[in-house]
Order: sequence, then C-alpha cells, then structure tokens
Amino acid sequence: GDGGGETDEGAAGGESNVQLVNEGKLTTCTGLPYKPFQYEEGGDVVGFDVDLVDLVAEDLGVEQEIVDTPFDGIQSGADLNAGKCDLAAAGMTITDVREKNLDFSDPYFEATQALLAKKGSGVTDLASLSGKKLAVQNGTTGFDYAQENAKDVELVNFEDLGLLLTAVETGQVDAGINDNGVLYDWVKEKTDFEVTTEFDTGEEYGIGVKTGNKALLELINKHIAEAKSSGKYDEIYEKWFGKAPESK
Amino acid sequence: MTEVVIEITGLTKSFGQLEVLRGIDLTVTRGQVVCVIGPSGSGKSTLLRCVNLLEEPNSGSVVVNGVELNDPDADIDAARTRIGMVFQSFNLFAHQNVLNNLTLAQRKVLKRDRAKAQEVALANLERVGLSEKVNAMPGELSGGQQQRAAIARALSMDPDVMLFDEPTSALDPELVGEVLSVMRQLATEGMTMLVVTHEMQFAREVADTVLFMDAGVVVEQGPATQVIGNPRQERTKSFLHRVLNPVHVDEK
Amino acid sequence: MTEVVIEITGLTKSFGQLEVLRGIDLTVTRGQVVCVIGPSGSGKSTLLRCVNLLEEPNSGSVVVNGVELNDPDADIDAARTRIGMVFQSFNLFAHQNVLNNLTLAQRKVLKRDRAKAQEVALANLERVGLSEKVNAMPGELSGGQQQRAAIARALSMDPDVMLFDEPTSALDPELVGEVLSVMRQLATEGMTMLVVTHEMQFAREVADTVLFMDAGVVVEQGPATQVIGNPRQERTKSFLHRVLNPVHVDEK
Amino acid sequence: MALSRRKRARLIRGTQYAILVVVAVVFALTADWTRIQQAFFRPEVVREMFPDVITVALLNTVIYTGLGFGFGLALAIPLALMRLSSVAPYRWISGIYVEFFRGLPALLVILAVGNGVPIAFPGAILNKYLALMVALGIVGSAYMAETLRAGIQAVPAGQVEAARSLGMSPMRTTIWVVIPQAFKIILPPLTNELILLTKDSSLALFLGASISEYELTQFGRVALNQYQSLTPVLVAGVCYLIITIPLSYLSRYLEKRGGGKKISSPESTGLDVTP
Amino acid sequence: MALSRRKRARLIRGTQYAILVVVAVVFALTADWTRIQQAFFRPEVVREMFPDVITVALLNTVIYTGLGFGFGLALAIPLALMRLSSVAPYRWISGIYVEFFRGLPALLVILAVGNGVPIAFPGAILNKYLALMVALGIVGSAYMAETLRAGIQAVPAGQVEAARSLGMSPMRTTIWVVIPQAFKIILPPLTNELILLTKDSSLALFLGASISEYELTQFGRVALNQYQSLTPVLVAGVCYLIITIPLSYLSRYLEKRGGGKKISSPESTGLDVTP
Ligand SMILES: Nc1ncnc2c1ncn2[C@@H]1O[C@H](COP(=O)(O)OP(=O)(O)OP(=O)(O)O)[C@@H](O)[C@H]1O
Ligand SMILES: Nc1ncnc2c1ncn2[C@@H]1O[C@H](COP(=O)(O)OP(=O)(O)OP(=O)(O)O)[C@@H](O)[C@H]1O
Ligand SMILES: [Mg+2]
Ligand SMILES: [Mg+2]
Repeated sequence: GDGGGETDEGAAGGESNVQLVNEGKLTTCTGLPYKPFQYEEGGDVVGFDVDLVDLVAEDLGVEQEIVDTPFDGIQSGADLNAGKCDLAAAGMTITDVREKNLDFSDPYFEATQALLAKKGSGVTDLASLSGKKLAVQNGTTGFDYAQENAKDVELVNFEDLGLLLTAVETGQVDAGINDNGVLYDWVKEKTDFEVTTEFDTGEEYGIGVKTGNKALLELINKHIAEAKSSGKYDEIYEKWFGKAPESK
Repeated sequence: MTEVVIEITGLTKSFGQLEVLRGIDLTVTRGQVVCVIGPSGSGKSTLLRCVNLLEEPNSGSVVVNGVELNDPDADIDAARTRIGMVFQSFNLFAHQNVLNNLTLAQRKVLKRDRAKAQEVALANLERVGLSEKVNAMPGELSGGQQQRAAIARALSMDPDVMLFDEPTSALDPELVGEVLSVMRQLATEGMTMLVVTHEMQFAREVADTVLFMDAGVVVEQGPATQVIGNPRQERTKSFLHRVLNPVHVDEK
Repeated sequence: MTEVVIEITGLTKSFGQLEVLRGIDLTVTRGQVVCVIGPSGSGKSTLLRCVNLLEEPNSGSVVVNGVELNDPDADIDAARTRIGMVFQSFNLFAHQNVLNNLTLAQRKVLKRDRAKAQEVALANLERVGLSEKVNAMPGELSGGQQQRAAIARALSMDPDVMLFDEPTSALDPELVGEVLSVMRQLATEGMTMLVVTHEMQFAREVADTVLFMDAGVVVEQGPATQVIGNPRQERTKSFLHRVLNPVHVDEK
Repeated sequence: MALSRRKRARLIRGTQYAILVVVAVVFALTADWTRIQQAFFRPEVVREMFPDVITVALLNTVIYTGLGFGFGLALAIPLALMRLSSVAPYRWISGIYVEFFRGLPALLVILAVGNGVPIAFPGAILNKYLALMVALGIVGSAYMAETLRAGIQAVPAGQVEAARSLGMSPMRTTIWVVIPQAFKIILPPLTNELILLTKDSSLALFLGASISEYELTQFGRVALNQYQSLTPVLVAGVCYLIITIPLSYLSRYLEKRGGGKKISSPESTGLDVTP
Repeated sequence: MALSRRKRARLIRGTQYAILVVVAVVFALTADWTRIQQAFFRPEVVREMFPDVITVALLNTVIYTGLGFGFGLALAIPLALMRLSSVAPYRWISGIYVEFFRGLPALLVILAVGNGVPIAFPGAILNKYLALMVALGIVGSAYMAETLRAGIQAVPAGQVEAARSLGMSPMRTTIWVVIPQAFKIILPPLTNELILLTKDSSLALFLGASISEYELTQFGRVALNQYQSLTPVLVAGVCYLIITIPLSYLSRYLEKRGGGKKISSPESTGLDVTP
C-alpha cells in the first residue's frame, strides 16, 4: 500500500513529530556482522532487524541508513547519545543495566545464550570447558553470562561476532558463546560445528533509542505490534530463519 | 677630519662562565682600516658581533655613529642599516638569486622602490665585478663569488662602516685574492673598515691600525709595520712566528 | 739508491662524463718528497686516492713497491698497509681514543700483539709530540693535534711511503705550523712522501720535486726552485700569482 | 684471509647468489601454490570488490586523511609559534600538548573523541567526519607542531644573522628569510606525516560507519568476514600503497632536492657487509 | 614600525601575556568544573582500576611491545644487510619488503596476521603472544631496517676510507669501525621506533584477549563502557605516557650526546615570531 504509507506518514508526523539526526534518513546503529539480523551482502546491509526497522522508515517516508559500529558503543548508549543514529537495532537484549543508558522498545525477538563448538570436540557445556578457551563478544550478554557462570574457563574477548566466529572456526578457541539465533544460522553453513547447548537465559531483543525519545519509541512499538498482528512479522521471520516462529 | 665612527669602551662579554671579552677599548675614525688578528678563540668574532649587537655586551659601551647601541631604547634596526657586516660563511639568502639578495633589505628596510633598489644593486655588483651573475642562485656561485656578492649586499645599504669576520677563511686559496682585492679597493675609496683576518699580507699593506688580541684583551695595537713587522709583546711575537713561518715553528 | 717506490703510467680516471685525470705519469723514488700543487678541482686528490686505490683508475697502471695495484688479483689490503694515507679531515676513528686509533690496524691487520702494538704506537706519538694525549678521545683534541695523531697512526704501520692530501687545509692558521714541522721532520728522516698542499713555503723548502696540475694533466714538473720560483708555463704563473700575492690579483 | 680483491669479490657474490637460489628453489618446491593463491588472491573476490573499493573506500580514506591533515596543520601552526614564543607559559602549554598527544596511541585518541566525548558531554553531537577530523587532527598536530618548530629552527642561524645585520626586524626576518627557507625543510617531513595519517585513518572503523562511509580497512575487514579469504585485506593493502608509496617517493625527492649529501661509491664506503 | 628594542620587546610580550590571561579567564569562567571532573576524573573509577591497570594492562603492553620490538629487530638486521648488499636481487627483495610494510596501516597487518592467517591456513593455531610478536614485528621491522641502513650509511665515508687505507678488509672495517659508530647513530631513532610500537600495541584488541591478556587500550575501553566515564581512557593514556615520555627524553638525550648542533641564543635567531 503506497497510499496507506502516505496516510500513515501524515498521521505519524502529525501526532508524534519524530526528530531525525540526519535529515531525510532513519539512521540505525548496528554491529556488523550479526547474521541473520544484519549482515552485508552484495554491498547492502540486509537481515531481520533491517526489515523490521524498514517498516518504521517507510512510515516516516524516509530511507533507512545503517551505521556499522562496535557493539559495546551501541549497548552502552554512547552512540545514541552522540547522535550517531536514531535507533539501535543490533540483536540487542533488553537488560536492566542497558535500560539505564537508553530506552528499549517492546520486545521483538526471544533469544537465549548458546554454546558453539566443533562437532566431536566433547564440549557440551560450560563444565566441559574447564581450563579451555571460550570466545565472548565485547559488551554482550553472553560476555556477562560467561563471566558469571564459566568458572575456570579462559574468556577471550572479541570485538565483534565475525572475529569470534573466525576464532572458533580456525581453532584459536575451543568454543564460543553468543545468542542462539546467530549461532544456529552460522552452523547451517559450517556443518563441522554445532550448537551444543542453550543456557535458557530467557532474553528478549529490543530496539534502542536515546533516553527520552518518546516519539520515536512509540512509533517503533506501534509497528512491532502491527506487524505481529498483521502477519507481517511472521513473513519476515520466515524469510530470514527459514521457518515460522515457534512460540508467539 | 678625525670623525669617530666606532667608539668602544670597557667592553666585556661572557658566555656563561666563559669570559670572552675582558675590557676592550677601541676607536675607529672615518676612513680608517683596522685589522684585528689573534689566535683562535681569542674573542675576535665576538668583538665584531658586539659592534652591531649580534651579541649583547655584558658591560661597557658601543657607540656607532654617535648612537649608543647598548641602550635598550636605541633603534637597533636603524643603526644596523648603517653597519655592513660580512661573514666568514657568506650567508647569502639561500632561496633568493643574487639580485634579490641585494635588493631585499633595501626595499623592506630602506623602503626604496624596486627600480631604485635594482639600480643600487647593479652598481654594487659592478663594483665587486659580478655584473654577469645578477640572476644566479647562491649555490651556483664559487665561494669567492658568493663572498663578493655578500660584500655588494652590505654595500647596497650605503653603510658608514663595514665589518669583516675572516671573509677569506672559508675560501680555496686561489679564490682568496678576488675577495681581498675587492676589500683593498674599498679601503682605497675611503670606506671605514674593521676586519678580522689571518691574511697578514693584507693587514700589512692595507691596515692603518693592527690590533693583536689574545684571551679577550687587546695585547698590542699600532701601525701594521710595528705590530706585524716589529712586535713588542712576547705573545704577539710567538703568534706571528707560528703564522708567518709555519714550517719552522719547532725551531725557536 | 734510486729505488722506485711509486710508478704511475698513463693514469686516467673519470667520474661519469667528467674526465678528472687525463693521463698522468709520475715516478717517486725512495726518500723523495714530491709536492703536488694546482687549482681546486684539478684532480690532485683523485691522483692521490688512485695511488692506494681508494679510487679505481679507468686505465693506466699504478705500481707501488713493485705491486701493480690495478691488477684485480693484487692483494690490495696487504699493499695498503705499506702506504700511509693522511686526509684533509684527519679521519681519526671517532669512537676510539688516540692509543686505540694507533693500535687497531696494527693488531687486526698486522696481527701484532697488544704489547707490541702499544710500543709502536707510543713511539710514534712521541715522534709527533703527542705523548701526553695517549688516552684522549679525538673530539678532545685540537685540529692540529688530531692531524698529528693521524700521521702517527699511519706511521705505526711502518709504511714505505706516506700520502698527504692537503693535511693543513682544515686547520686554523696558528695550528698549521705544528703539522708542517712534523712533516718536515719526516722528510729529514728519509720518508718517501707524496704531498698535495697549498703551503708554498713548505713545498719550496722541503720538496725534491714539485708537480703543478691543472684540469687533470701535469702542466709543469721539476725542482721547487724552478716550478715555484721561476715557472715556465703561463698557467703555472697565473696560479702562483693568485696564491702568493692575493691582495693584488687584480693588477696584472 | 688475505684474498685478492677479485677472489674476495667472487667469493662473496658467489655465496650470496648461491644462498638466494637455494632459498628460492626450496620455497618453490615446498609451497602449496594453489593453497596460497586461494588464501591470498581469489580473482572473483577482487572482481566483487570493484569498483566500490576505489570509489567508496579509497576515496573515504583520502577524505578522512585530508580532513585530519588540514585540521592538524591548523592546530600545529599556533602550537609551533607558541613553542618558539618568548613568553614562557606559551612554551609550556605547547610543550605539554605536544608531549601528551605524541605519547598516546591514535586509537586511544579516537576512542576518547568518538566514544568519550559524548559520554562526558551529553548532548554533544559528533558528526562522523567532524569526529575523525578532530581525532586525526589532534594526533597529527602534535607531530606537525614539532616538525614546524624544527623546520624553523633548522634554518641556519647565519641566515637570520645576515638579515638582522641588514637592519631587518625579527618579524621581517621571519617573513622574508626564515619562513621561505623553513618551508623547503618542512615539506618532506610533512609529507611523511601525511603518510602516517593515511595509515591512522584506518582506525576510523572505531567510530562506526555506514556503507557509504567505509574507508579501506573497514571495507576490507567486512569483506574478509564475508568471503573468508585474505584477498580483501590484500586488496585494501594495495590501495593503501597506491597512496603511501608515491607520497614516500615524493618525500624523498623533496628531501634530496633540498640538498641531501651525495652518496659515495660502493668501494669508497666499503659497505659490502653481507657475509 | 621602527620601534626601539625595549619598546618592541615590551609590546610583544605584553600582547602575548594579555591574550593568555584573557583566554585563561574566559575558560575558567565558562567551564562547568564539576561536569568536567565527572567526565574526566572520577576518583572512585581510578581506584577501581588499580592495581590491574598496572599489573596486568601496563605489563602486557610492555610485553607485547618488547616481543614485537625484538622480533622486528631480528628481521630488520638481515633486511638492512640485504639492502646494502652488492647482489642486486637482495637489494630488491629487501626494498620491496620495506616499501610494502611501511605503507600499510598496522591495523591491517594485525588483521592479516591474527585473523587472516588462520582463515588462509586452516589448522594454524596462533597464540596471542606469537601473533602479536609477528604482527608488530613485521610493522616495526620495515622501519627498523631503514633505520639500520641509514645509520650504517651515516657513518662518515672518511672513517671507512681511513680504515681501508690502513689495510683493513671491508669486513674488518665494518666490524671494528662502522658498526660501533653506527650503533651510536642508530640508538635515538631505534628508541623512537620503540615508542611507535608501544602505541601500535594498542591494536592488540583486534586479536581478542582474555582478561589477563588485556593491554592498556582494551583495558581502558572495557572500563569506559562499564563506568560510562572518560576516566578509564585518561588513566590508560597516563600509563602510556609513563612509557613513552621517558623514552622520548632518552631518545633526545642520546641524540644530543651523539653530537647535535648547538642551539643559538634567541636574539641571534630572531625567532620571536608570535605577533
Ligand atoms: N654563542 C656562544 N656560546 C658559548 N660560547 C661561545 C659562543 N660564541 C663564542 N663562544 C666562545 O667564545 C670564545 C671566543 O670565540 P670567538 O668566536 O669570538 O673567537 P675568535 O677569536 O673569533 O676565534 P676564531 O679565529 O676561531 O674565529 C671561544 O672560546 C668560543 O668557544
Ligand atoms: N666521487 C666523485 N664523484 C664525482 N665527481 C668527483 C668525485 N670526486 C671528485 N670528483 C670531481 O673530480 C674533480 C677533481 O676532484 P679532486 O678532488 O681530485 O680535485 P682537487 O684537485 O683535489 O681539488 P681541491 O683542491 O678542491 O681538493 C672535481 O671536479 C670533483 O668535483
Ligand atoms: Mg671567529
Ligand atoms: Mg682535494
């Protein structure tokens, strides 16, 4: 619906008056690569989060522009505060600590921490990693989880998921911890590897905006709700994960 | 006609602990040629540099053309335009050709217009025999030519007195002559000159007064025939023996 | 007793396009002192440097002590120990004291033991009047002292012939004498010497033969009294006029 | 030991060539060439990267570097003048600034500007170009200030004395004699600083960038992840060399023109030291 | 225009001090001091960081730098000798190596070694220390090779000629005359390269690190996120200065001892150029 888009834009502009940091663009902070939520393919950034935020951008009648920036700047709110972007959609879990530094939308995705290891390596859980190396990503909830729960395990801190996965793949570390969504996606291609366990951390992803940016937050929440009720959400989900969402 | 051009009284100068000049008195009258000789490190260059205040004296007075230079209220730049200085190492402006070397200060300091400055420059280049090198860069000239250009540059400011600090020491032996002969000609034309030199033949022939310095004091002073030909002081004698008769310094 | 020490025949040397030596013949016999004079750039240094092969000649032959140096199969290092070289810029080893400067090559090349090398070194320092500077570093010496130490270093290898390239040009005038008198003494002791110099008084008194070079050729050659005192060639005359009578080069 | 020149020369050169040939042969035989090609040079990856690696990444590298260099120079000029001032506090301020920023890694400065400043001063909005310009400019300015100062002081004292004894004031001397000559002295090291900044611009990825803002390193890094091959890094590297090698030749040319020493002939230096 | 010395000096100094005072006062009045303290210096954060910032981070920075420097020097010596060889292919190989790695950002080299090599050569396990040693070593070696070469060539030709005319062979000349003198010449620039490597070691965070392997920049960066304050970056910065500033004084001291030029007095240089 082109016509619908126009009316929506008028309505959004009229009721909420969203201020954008870059005129004519909805700027999204994200940390590449984070497949399938966002990653580069053929010169474009694509993925689940990208499609979701595009719904908001369409409503505003602007293009989405994606800024690739280290994840710990995103989750700390620094990038939003610095005006680097309007929102952060980076497969980011809603946590109390992060809530202090930025405002989260309603949850749009359920996730949990999971362990990645080479098949047949005997790494099945944190206990089996005792004395071994576990790759974590700087600033992530996996980092926090491992720090709390993985005693006697050497945590190796990587800048981004790409570096982490490469380290696991090339054997620099014995295993890696990260969100289940991205790990399952990765082992689809790398069949030598498997997700050996999930930690059932019960996390939910949210889209972040600068603290106090009510107008934008409301607009995002509106679209998340709309997408879920209209079936648009399921459509996008299936496009990126190859199957319909299990629970909802 | 014994107008005083340079009058130095009780001049002392130290670098840190090192007393380089220890009470120098010197008077140079108009048209006089004074040569300063003495061993290395005796303070000859420092004396000369005090005359145009390139070094600031510790005490004593330096009066040039009636201006007390050591007075903080003296217009030192104006005074310097009347004092030509020629250095051992020529110091032509490396980034300018010969003509611009001669006209720069005329135009910026004396405020002469370009035409006038060039006229003066060309006349002075003629005087030192360098007319055909007007457009050469300093690097393209021999040492002797550079030094003659430097003399012409100083002369272009129409100075009352010329200071020379070992103007031929950095030159190949066969190039010394061309510079000395320009200096001799200047002396003949009546220029007041204060010359630090090791060229005894020049001092003997051209100087009205020769000053022998050692360790920061004037040891002996008088006509060339006396100081060089028949020195009275032991220090002067032994210096002159070393310089004039180098092959036999061990005998004696 | 007219044993030939250096025999140079048809020597030529070019740097790229520039022909610096254009056919030099020269014979130096044992005990002879030969002085080479001539304008800057005439090839004097290059000639000297060809004698110990610091420059490789383009053609011609250089025979020293019966060894044809230009032959690629010659043991050049061995030959060089018999040829002492003294440079304008002294070139004492900057990181070693005077004693080590004198013993280094004796020990590493002649394989003398430390005691023997020091004995030779001390004797030669005595010879040049530097006994009290045994432990000084080069930087602590005056130019004249450095040059005398350099002479002693060359002498410590017991050379058959000594080459001097303007050994006094880099010195203050009062320090020239101490070096010249050491050289005169060496000549008296019968050392074979080939000396590039601008010191006419030295050449006149000490040289058996004086060679005047210009533009890569020997223009005039003969006893000092003749070449310096009564030159036959026009080029020699004008050079000597410039050097001996610098104040009046413009007359004539 | 006492070999003739010809024999020694033959021996030395012979040995060296022999070693070279042996090493080359061993390398050629043992190396797995298909593997090496796969690792370092996959033509299809190179093809994928063009033209963006030039039109976007190389261009952005040049832009960021240029901005940093310009801003750095603008900071460096007053800093150098302050360093040469007769007023002591100016000398101190400039001295402390230079010592401080010369001693810090560029990455730390970029982190401080890009991440720290917004944290420290909430509300401060830093545009990517602005942030890089400031960060790279600060990094460069400390070096450039020293270069400018050294260049000014490297003008031989005799040139200043000559001007002063012609009656030129300190200011006139500076303008007409010192600066024109310092300029020539300063150009080669300034070119070198441009090279250093080009390389430091690789740290821009810490400030985040949209695809159109990628410079060479970020571009290469993203592609490295995408293609799982060293080829993108190699392509990015070659692009850096396209900038830096000509600049370093320029710098050496300027240095020589400014009057370097003549290099003496091999025999006279005796420096054939390889065993 | 034609002011007397005293008046000119007074005017110049007066103006400069006036500007200084005005700037200082404006700054003191407009700045929000509590805010600045909060942003840059929160004592409790500093306290939290100790002693790990020293015992772990600073120590690791020194270790990584030392490893890189040692490996770099070990590479640089043969490279410099090759550059001076009479065998042309050696000169080419060494020349290409130096040009290549001098022109690349350190970050790209670290990425290539730490990330690229394992991808390119499956099975290769790179220990963090080893990877950094190799990467920083390669970065440093290109510079150090040039420094060594230049140092050897900077020994005055006259020294070599003197040794050769005493009958010393090229090899003996090199060992007994050239190397001892080159050493003195090389020390200051080598110290500077140690400083550069110290700063480049900040890029180690790209290789991934366990907490005990953090060096200063990564340590500061993690703390920056934790405390949301610039304080950790400042603390890390000060730690770098603890290494780099003494080294740079050492370098300058060595340079002076090696015989720099005397600096002339202010009046004779006429360089009071500030307006
Ligand atoms: N700027 C300076 N700082 C410190 N010492 C200096 C300075 N200028 C000169 N001296 C010292 O002052 C002494 C006298 O120097 P000066 O140059 O006047 O001697 P000189 O008679 O000209 O010698 P020369 O014949 O070698 O030129 C020397 O010992 C010198 O080292
Ligand atoms: N290594 C070199 N490469 C190129 N040209 C050289 C070299 N050495 C000397 N020349 C040139 O060869 C010519 C003769 O030089 P040489 O040093 O032999 O002259 P000289 O008679 O000793 O002069 P001077 O009295 O100035 O020492 C000069 O034109 C000089 O520029
Ligand atoms: Mg002097
Ligand atoms: Mg010569």
